[in-house]
Amino acid sequence: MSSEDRAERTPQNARETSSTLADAFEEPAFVPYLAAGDPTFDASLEYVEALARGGADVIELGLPFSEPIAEGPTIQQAVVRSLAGGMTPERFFEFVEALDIDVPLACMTYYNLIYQYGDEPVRSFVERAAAVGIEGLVVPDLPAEEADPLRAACDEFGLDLVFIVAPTTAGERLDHIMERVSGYVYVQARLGVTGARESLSDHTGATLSRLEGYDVPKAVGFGISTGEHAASVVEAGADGVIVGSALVDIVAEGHEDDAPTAEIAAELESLARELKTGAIEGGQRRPRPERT
Amino acid sequence: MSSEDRAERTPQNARETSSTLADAFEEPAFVPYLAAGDPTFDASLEYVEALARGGADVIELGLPFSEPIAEGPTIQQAVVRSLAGGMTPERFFEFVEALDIDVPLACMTYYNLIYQYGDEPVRSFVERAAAVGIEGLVVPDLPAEEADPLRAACDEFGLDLVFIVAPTTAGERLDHIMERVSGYVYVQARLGVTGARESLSDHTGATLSRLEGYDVPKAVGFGISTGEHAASVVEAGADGVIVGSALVDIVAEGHEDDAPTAEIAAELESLARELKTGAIEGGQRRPRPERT
Amino acid sequence: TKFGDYGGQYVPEALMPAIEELTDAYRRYVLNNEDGFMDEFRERLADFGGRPTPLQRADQLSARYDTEVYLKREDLLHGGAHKLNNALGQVLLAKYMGKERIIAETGAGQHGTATAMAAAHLDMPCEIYMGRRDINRQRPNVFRMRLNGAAVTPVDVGRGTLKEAISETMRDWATTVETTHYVIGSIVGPAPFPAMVRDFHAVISEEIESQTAEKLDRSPGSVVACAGGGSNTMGAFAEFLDDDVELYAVEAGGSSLTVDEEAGVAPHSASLSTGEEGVLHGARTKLLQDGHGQIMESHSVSSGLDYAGVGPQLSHLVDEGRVTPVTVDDDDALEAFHRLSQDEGIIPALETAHAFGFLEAALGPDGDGSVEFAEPIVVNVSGRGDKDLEAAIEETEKRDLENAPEMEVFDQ
Amino acid sequence: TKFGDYGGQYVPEALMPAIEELTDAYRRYVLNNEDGFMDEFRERLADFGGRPTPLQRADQLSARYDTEVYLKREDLLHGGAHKLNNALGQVLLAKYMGKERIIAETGAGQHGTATAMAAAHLDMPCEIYMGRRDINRQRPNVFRMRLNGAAVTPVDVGRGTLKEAISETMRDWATTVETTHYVIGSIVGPAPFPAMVRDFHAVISEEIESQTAEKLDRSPGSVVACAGGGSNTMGAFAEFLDDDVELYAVEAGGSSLTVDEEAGVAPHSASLSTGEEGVLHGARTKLLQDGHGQIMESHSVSSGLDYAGVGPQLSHLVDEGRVTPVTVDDDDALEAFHRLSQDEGIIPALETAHAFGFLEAALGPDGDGSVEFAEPIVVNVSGRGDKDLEAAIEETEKRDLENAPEMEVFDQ
Repeated sequence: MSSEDRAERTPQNARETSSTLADAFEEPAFVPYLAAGDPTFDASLEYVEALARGGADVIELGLPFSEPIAEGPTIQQAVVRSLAGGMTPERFFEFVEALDIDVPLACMTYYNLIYQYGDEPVRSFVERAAAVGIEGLVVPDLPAEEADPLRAACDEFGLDLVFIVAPTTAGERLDHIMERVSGYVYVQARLGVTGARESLSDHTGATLSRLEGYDVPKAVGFGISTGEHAASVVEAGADGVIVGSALVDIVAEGHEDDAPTAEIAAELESLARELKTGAIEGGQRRPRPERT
Repeated sequence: MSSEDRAERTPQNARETSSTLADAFEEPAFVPYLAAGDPTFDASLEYVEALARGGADVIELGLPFSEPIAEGPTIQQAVVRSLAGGMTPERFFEFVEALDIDVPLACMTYYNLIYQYGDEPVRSFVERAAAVGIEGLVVPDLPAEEADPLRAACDEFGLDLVFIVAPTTAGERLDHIMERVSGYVYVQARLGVTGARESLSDHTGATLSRLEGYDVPKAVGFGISTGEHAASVVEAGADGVIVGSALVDIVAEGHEDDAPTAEIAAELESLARELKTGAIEGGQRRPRPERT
Repeated sequence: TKFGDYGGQYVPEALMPAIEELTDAYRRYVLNNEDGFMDEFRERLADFGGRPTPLQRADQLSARYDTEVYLKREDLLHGGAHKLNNALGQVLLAKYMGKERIIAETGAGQHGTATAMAAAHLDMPCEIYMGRRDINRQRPNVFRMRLNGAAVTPVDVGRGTLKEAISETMRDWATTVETTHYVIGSIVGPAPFPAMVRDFHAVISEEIESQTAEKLDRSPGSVVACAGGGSNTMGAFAEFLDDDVELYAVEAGGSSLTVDEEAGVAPHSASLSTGEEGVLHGARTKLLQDGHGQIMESHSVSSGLDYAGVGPQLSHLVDEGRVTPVTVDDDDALEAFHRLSQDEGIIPALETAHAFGFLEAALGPDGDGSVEFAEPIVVNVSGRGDKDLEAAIEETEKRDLENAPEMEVFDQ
Repeated sequence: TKFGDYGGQYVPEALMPAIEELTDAYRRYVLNNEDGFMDEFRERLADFGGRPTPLQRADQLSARYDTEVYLKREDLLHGGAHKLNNALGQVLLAKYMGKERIIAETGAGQHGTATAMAAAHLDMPCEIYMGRRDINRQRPNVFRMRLNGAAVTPVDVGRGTLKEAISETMRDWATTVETTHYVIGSIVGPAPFPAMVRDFHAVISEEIESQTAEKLDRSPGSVVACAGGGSNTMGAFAEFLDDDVELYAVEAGGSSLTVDEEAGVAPHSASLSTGEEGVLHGARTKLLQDGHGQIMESHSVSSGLDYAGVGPQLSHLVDEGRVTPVTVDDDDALEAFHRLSQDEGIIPALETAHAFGFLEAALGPDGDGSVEFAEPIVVNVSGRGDKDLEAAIEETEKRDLENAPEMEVFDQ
């Protein structure tokens, strides 16, 4: 997608209008994550496009920060590779502009990069993100308590602001978050940091049930690495699955083995397809809820 | 000298009778020191006999102690060699018995060896020393204040007990020492530990003048290494000179160079003669005092 | 939770409930002494830690500078630095909160050793994260932690220093938050840590206040403390914020105050003096960062000052003009290290040496006289230098320092 | 000058005037507080040294042994051991006496570092004699002395350990006695040293007495201290000699209590338990010696206990039945080292660990129950273990100790 499509969008309150991100969850959605520029700008473009071909409904594109406190080893290494390749916020926006896909994008990054960008803390970043066509932001080190300035900027420029809900999130805090979230809510399947796992956490069901009353798509992430994972998460009530480390693993291994970019892209597309198919199957296994 | 000569001597108070050691100072005396058994029992016998031939009037024979706190590096090393060669108090007495000389002997050793020997602390040692023909004791770590038991044992067995007078010794302490000394008084020429020196200390004159009123031969030691040293010390009023490190140096160097025992013995005899000659010359340089 | 605009709680959502729980515990136990927490804390600090630490007149420095210089002897605290004040407070708090496990990060190893000691003392399992590079630089402190029964987990990410260790500890905490307390080692991190850690260390300035009153019948004129994260600094300043006392925070000037943006390296750790506002490790504060907001690798001859951030309250106090930030470079810190060792018989930590380097720069024979200190000057001797012996000697050998002692005593 | 038959002044004549001068100074300044000497000493001990040191309840050990165990925290004194009490006292006394230079011997380096600190603090030139072997075993302490500005002179005679260093220092003193004071490091040597050093350390037991009175409203039941030369021992016992308090002196049992007469080696340092009366380094006392009176090379895993002699007053008190000597071998001392580190968060000196090894042997799960201690038990934590880290780890690796921590954290 080229940036011009949305560059003219006027400031508005995204939560009160339709959301491209939320719309992407009409059917059980597959939301992959890759770090932009991992391991190089050009290869990474191909990888992201492969995910789009593989069926991604939304793509979370990581803008790497030097201190990724919420990430496990897999994504930490992706960050290191991307930074070593010269990734900066400005290059990131160029990356988005250079992407030739038709899938809505969320930018996942840490707050300091958003804060530092441009002349006006927070606002400059969001303005530029909106200009290149980014639909929303995911900021792992920004809890709802500190999010008002970013929420305001996102509202101003029509971006969604995705919050994460953890297994430990409950009560007033959950309400507080759900009042501020837009696009989708990122349901953290288990405690800890990102990373692919053999088996799924059983926190997911409990968290999803706490979220039942909220009318925002629920995307479950942390540990999902196979189509069967995806199916069972969606069966348990999720509107979509977020998959990062399992995909980054493919990039990392390919990079290590010096595999051709096309080969790695093909592998990514194949896993993406498996995950998307899994999500769809999961949806078929449960009585589809009425969407209001 | 064989031990039988004096083995039969009965207990007596040496200070009230004639003293063989004191008698040796009739003319300016040369008092050499060697560590018994340095570097071997047999070689050491020859060295001591060479000193006798060279003109020794009294010989201070060291019984080595593992912690020779009053000795400089030269004699420390002699102690190490002698102990490594198996020297013990009993072997020391055998050494004295094996000596074939006609020069009175003083045993120089540390108090712990005297204290530990035999069944009766102090007394057993003195008894045995007397039996092998030793005329007196010099104990560098035994000040007059602690000397009463040894003084009593020496009196009992007719041995002299030599005390050291240092440049720092004066006043009441000097009296205290001079009341207890017999044989000769060891005048320490300078502060510090034993060791040959290029030049002589100028403390000597002052110490000797403090001792003028006392009727005990004064033998000056610490740092004397040449005939000229000996001469000037005697000229300054000493009744004799004590020389250790300069002689031990010859033993040490010979040992290191693997020189034949006879050669080392000859060198010792030669230095002994120089020192004895120096002492005599020193005596001739001054008006000989009347002995009362 | 804020100091002006600084501070806050910039952490992953998974940690927020723990931080709320901690905030509640801080209020109840620390601020309101519920269940006698503060009484037990103070008693253990006295009996186990060795408080109060002395306030000592520095006879030789007072003569050298022709002014009254006093030393607050935190180097005498158990473990050899002020760090135990905080570590003991937090481990005890974790016990009151029913936590079953302690984690902490450490750079130079001082906070790690303090935490390991406190955890052993209070019978709590303990795991310390430490950068691989720091592990190999700080062997004695690693030994001490292991001897105290703590697990020491190497962090191999990045340069393997404090910054990476903090990030890694936060990751552990995000996983184990329900049973585990993270003992942050300075007045950094998300609220309530900066305030809570300050309160545990405030005993330093409370004692300075009562000791100057008792000995000199007055308050200190100036308080000088080195500042990395800033815990000894705020501990020494806390009671004087509203008083007429000059407060100097001495940062590590490293080898130079310039930066290498390309390499992402700042050859110093002067966040207060040169840093820009940003968000790191849970708080908004002054940071060493590049133009994009990536955190710089900081540097100091003293690994305890070697951190790209600083406590948010200090950032605020500097902006307000209440605290004066100054810098002392590696060379001057080493000279001050030797000066205190030789003149006062106290071998300071290299961190601490920076505080004395500032005195010398201002008041010494070659000083610029730029600062007129109010008397008496109290310098916080935040830690002892035993941990730094090898580093200090190695760094001294690289330089031509006027007062460096010869070290040629060993064989070959 | 005697304790029964023990003690005395067995030194070269050249030293006697200095010893008389010292005896006079001891009487005037120490015993009679002339010119306010003792006031200044106590004040400097407090401000520079960090006195009083705490008396801390050992929670975990008290539980383990089902008895009340308290720790006298001399490890918190400046320098990390009780040694400063004496070093500061003597250096200050030398100043009052008008001496211009300080010399001292050191074995493990603790007395040397304490003396170097005190000399720096009081601006006195200082030279420390140390065996070559000890210099290479105790690098950190050598660094510390040099950093404090002291000269460190290697002693190459013999095995190059404490015994030789003492002899060599006595030689220096015999040369420089008019301007120099020899700071003997324990309650050994010629009178007045044993009494004077005891008096400087007696502050330990004075504090124990007032602290048990204040905390527990009673006296200690038993006092336990390790004994090498015995200065921390007599310091901890001094005030209780006439009271109903059990006193245990724990000596180094080394690898075995047997001796190798041929080699002149005793693989232990248990002079009180196994030694014979003799004269060494100026005093009559119990010694490790062979049948001829030659001094044995002693041995202990703790170099601070590794001495063939012991204070004459302790010899006397043992003969009188007032002090009970016991031994703890290297293995048990190491286990106790790890136990205190892990259970109480205090890494003790290896010397100190012996005292805790005795508790375990008597009261532990595998203890023989042979001793019925009067409660509460006060153990003197004579020093901290930072100086012993390398040695403790090396010695631990040689053995199969139940409670040894894994040390596999480092690279390669």
